[in-house]
Amino acid sequence: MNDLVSGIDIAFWALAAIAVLSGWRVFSTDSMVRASFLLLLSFMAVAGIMLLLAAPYIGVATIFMMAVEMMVMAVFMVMFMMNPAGLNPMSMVHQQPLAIGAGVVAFIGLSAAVLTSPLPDQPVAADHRAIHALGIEMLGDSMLIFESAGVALLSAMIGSVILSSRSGRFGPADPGSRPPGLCEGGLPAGSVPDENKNHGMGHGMQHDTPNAAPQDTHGAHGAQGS
Amino acid sequence: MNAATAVGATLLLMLGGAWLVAVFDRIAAALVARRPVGSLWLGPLQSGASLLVSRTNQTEHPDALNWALAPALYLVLAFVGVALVPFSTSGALVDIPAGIVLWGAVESLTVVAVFLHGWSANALFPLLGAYRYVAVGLPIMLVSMFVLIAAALPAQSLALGAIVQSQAGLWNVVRQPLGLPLFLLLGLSLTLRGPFNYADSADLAGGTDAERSGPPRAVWQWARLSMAVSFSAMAATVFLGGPLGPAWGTAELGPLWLTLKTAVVLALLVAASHLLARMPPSRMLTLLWTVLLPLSFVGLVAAGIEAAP
Amino acid sequence: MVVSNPQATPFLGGGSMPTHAWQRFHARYYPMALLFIAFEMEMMFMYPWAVVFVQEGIKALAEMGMFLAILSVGIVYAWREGVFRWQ
Amino acid sequence: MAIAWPWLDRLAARAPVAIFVAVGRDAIERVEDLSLDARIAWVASPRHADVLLVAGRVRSEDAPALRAVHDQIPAPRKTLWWGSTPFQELVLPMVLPLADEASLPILSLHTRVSNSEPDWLPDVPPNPWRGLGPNGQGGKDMMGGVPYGRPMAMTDDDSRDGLQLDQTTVQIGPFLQTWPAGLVLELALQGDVVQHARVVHSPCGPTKGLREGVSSRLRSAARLLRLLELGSLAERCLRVAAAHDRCQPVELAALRAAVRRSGAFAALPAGLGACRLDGAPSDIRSRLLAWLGNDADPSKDATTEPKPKLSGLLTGLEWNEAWLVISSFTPQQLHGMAVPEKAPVKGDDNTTNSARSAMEHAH
Repeated sequence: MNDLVSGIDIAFWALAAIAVLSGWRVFSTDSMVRASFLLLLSFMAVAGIMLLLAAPYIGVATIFMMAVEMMVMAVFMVMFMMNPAGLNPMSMVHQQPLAIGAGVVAFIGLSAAVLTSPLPDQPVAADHRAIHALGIEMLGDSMLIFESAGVALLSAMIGSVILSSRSGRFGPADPGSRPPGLCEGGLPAGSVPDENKNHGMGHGMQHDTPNAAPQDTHGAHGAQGS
Repeated sequence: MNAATAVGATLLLMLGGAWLVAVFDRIAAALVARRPVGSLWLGPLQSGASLLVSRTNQTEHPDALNWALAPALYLVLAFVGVALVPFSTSGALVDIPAGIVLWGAVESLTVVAVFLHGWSANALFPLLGAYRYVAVGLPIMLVSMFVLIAAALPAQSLALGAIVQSQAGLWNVVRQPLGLPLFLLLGLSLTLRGPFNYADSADLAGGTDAERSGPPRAVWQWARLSMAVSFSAMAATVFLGGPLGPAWGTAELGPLWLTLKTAVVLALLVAASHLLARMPPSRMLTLLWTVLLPLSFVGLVAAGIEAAP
Repeated sequence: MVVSNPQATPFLGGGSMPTHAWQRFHARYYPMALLFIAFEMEMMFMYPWAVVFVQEGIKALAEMGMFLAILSVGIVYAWREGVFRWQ
Repeated sequence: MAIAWPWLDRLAARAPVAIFVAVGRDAIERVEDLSLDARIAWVASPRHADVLLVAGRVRSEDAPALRAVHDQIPAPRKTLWWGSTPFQELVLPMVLPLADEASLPILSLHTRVSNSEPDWLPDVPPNPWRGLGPNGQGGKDMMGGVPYGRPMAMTDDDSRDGLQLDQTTVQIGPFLQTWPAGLVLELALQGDVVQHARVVHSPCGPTKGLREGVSSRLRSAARLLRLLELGSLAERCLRVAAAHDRCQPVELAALRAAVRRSGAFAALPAGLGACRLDGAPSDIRSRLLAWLGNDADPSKDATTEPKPKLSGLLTGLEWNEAWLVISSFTPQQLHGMAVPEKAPVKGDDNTTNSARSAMEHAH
């Protein structure tokens, strides 16, 4: 290990460069899908660095987790963002003073953590069983943390179901619901399901359907809130 | 083992394996349709060649980078998967202590590759295929994770080499009878086949593949076949004892045993994809979450009780 | 590589659509996707646990039971709310 | 981009010829029999094809669609007119009567060294558009304009979960595999759920003078099975049907058992496409079962009961379910069900409206 530059060093710098570059590209692309998967690329480079640090489980698990999470994030970003594919040019950065401030603070904090914490100077023993040690830890001192994480995730599951599903045991969830206003106390952002159940006011189009073909009411309009 | 030889051997294996899957496909199709097989040995090569010589298509304003990269990503994932498999009792091309977790990462990145393949075309049929695949491809991964964790219990390790060693007495296919059938479903999903072909299906005129032609389509189809090889080698390793052979064989025969077992899993995979009907995605979601996932819980508990000291 | 405009038009069986296919796509499985993320997080704890299962014996078995019970509660609840189908 | 090595060309020349078929009037049985030829591969997308086969007479209203699918075949492409009339402007088109066998002409077309056919449509973008700004990118604002020639979809109501996300209006058909020949549907889609359906052109209708028999019912079953990803089993159905046409004895019970073993009935949701048909309630499962049955002729053509409307059956269904429902009717049954419906009045349709206003912005 006395070489000036070892293969590990090259790999580290290459991965670090990929992580930073793709992280920067996340905010300079127009497409939500590209942004999601560029972030994934950034995480994967970080995971590669963890593998170099002899943390195989954390490294591989990062790739695994981030792949599915960025996949789900892409689905949701495309669902709810205007111009999701970046067909028109737009900016991905908002609230710039606040964001710059937060970025600088985070950078200083993390740098301080790196500089002040005692870093190990001995290489990990070749026969060290990191995953085994992690398992023992989870069944030992960290058992409580582990189990409370389980309960916390259960409440996350229930919360996400409550918030996202329209159907339920007690019928549709939207009668009486009202989308939030565009400004404080202002008009709702979308349409109120109870009023004007015939057609959407999606983007301020006026509708009249004098001549619409008679539809078999298999639920096209009938399923709207009563 | 010399790294260059190993890479070359893997490449040859993937080419040969993909050809074998295509041959199996032809046999299965002929058997099910009750007709003569026709050009069996050269047929896959001819079809592949006709894809290679046809011209590449371009859709209206695609996401050009991802449109070009998605087939390559799928292919690379198939190669990573097969590189994890220990071909002899001495080890694999990529021998890391978290082997089955890395395989899980291959599974999840496959969902990303198929999604990008469908998304990037900017066309309706590929787009519908991509979204539908994500719906089914994600939960089926949970099933496979439970199945693989069950296999890791007796091995006391996440490394595939250790999982092979733990089967010296009894193969996991017997010890954990729910494992292989559930894992095969994942294989159908990873390779976009038969009952789990939600991405490249007939009701979307080929789905994510509908707008493809020429060499990129050849790469995509090769990747599908290669992924079948990769998955089957993984299934043979985790459930059929991998390179372990009968008592009278020597350790040098390991790669041969693994190849034979991989071919058996491949045959099962191909048979399932020609014999079983695919249900609408909504129905499949219900089945996955309410039947198959609880079934994998049961498998894990049974494996835990069996492995407990 | 440039292809002509009519050749680049997306295939719809001879039909057409006036807009781009890219859109705010109404994925019909969004509650399931959220549930899946929570599930996936919990699974990540199970891998190291599997390694020490045999060594720790009954304690590990009990912990797994608890874990699977928590996951099952999540599934049963979501199933009762009708999440596992196209919304 | 394509690879050009002589030995690769020779290998490729021995592969089955990939044909995309535009099925016109009274030709579907001929095409299905042709597809059983091992030297020919009937592909689902023109992108995968070398040859366009125009089988049977194509109505004048389907001519633009025919031009479109022709141009979607990658070069080098060729066309065979099989029982159909070529367009006026074509020079030396290859024409064949529907009564002749088409396989050899297709093979000869494929091997003949020739230049590719030119496009049949003018090479213009869907909307005139010029890039904006210094980089020549996109349209106006976030959602406006016609970036790269097309507007973006706009939000509308949803019938299932009430989330107002983008709705796209799309015309599907008439030239798709396992699709009733000639049927053109206009679907308003949110995600993959049909919000409204409208029949633009009705299907070509059943072959005149042909009564619904064992053979035609098996062919309908084959189309449905193909949608269930049971392509090989569908081929077996077609083979049995072709054998029946040649007056050979056929064994239906074994076929029925094979379909049952595949789980096709379990895969189809019960009650999907439920309607009253020929005086009896039926759904997709019962219709498939009847097609594989031995009954002489279950359909009584004397019923005066009005037929259900196809567009009504499709509304609210997911894409795959909708296509399964369309394929669960024989051409005879579909005949009265899918009659052209009037387009909604201009201005009612969100998408076209926004597209038009976007066009105005662009100029």
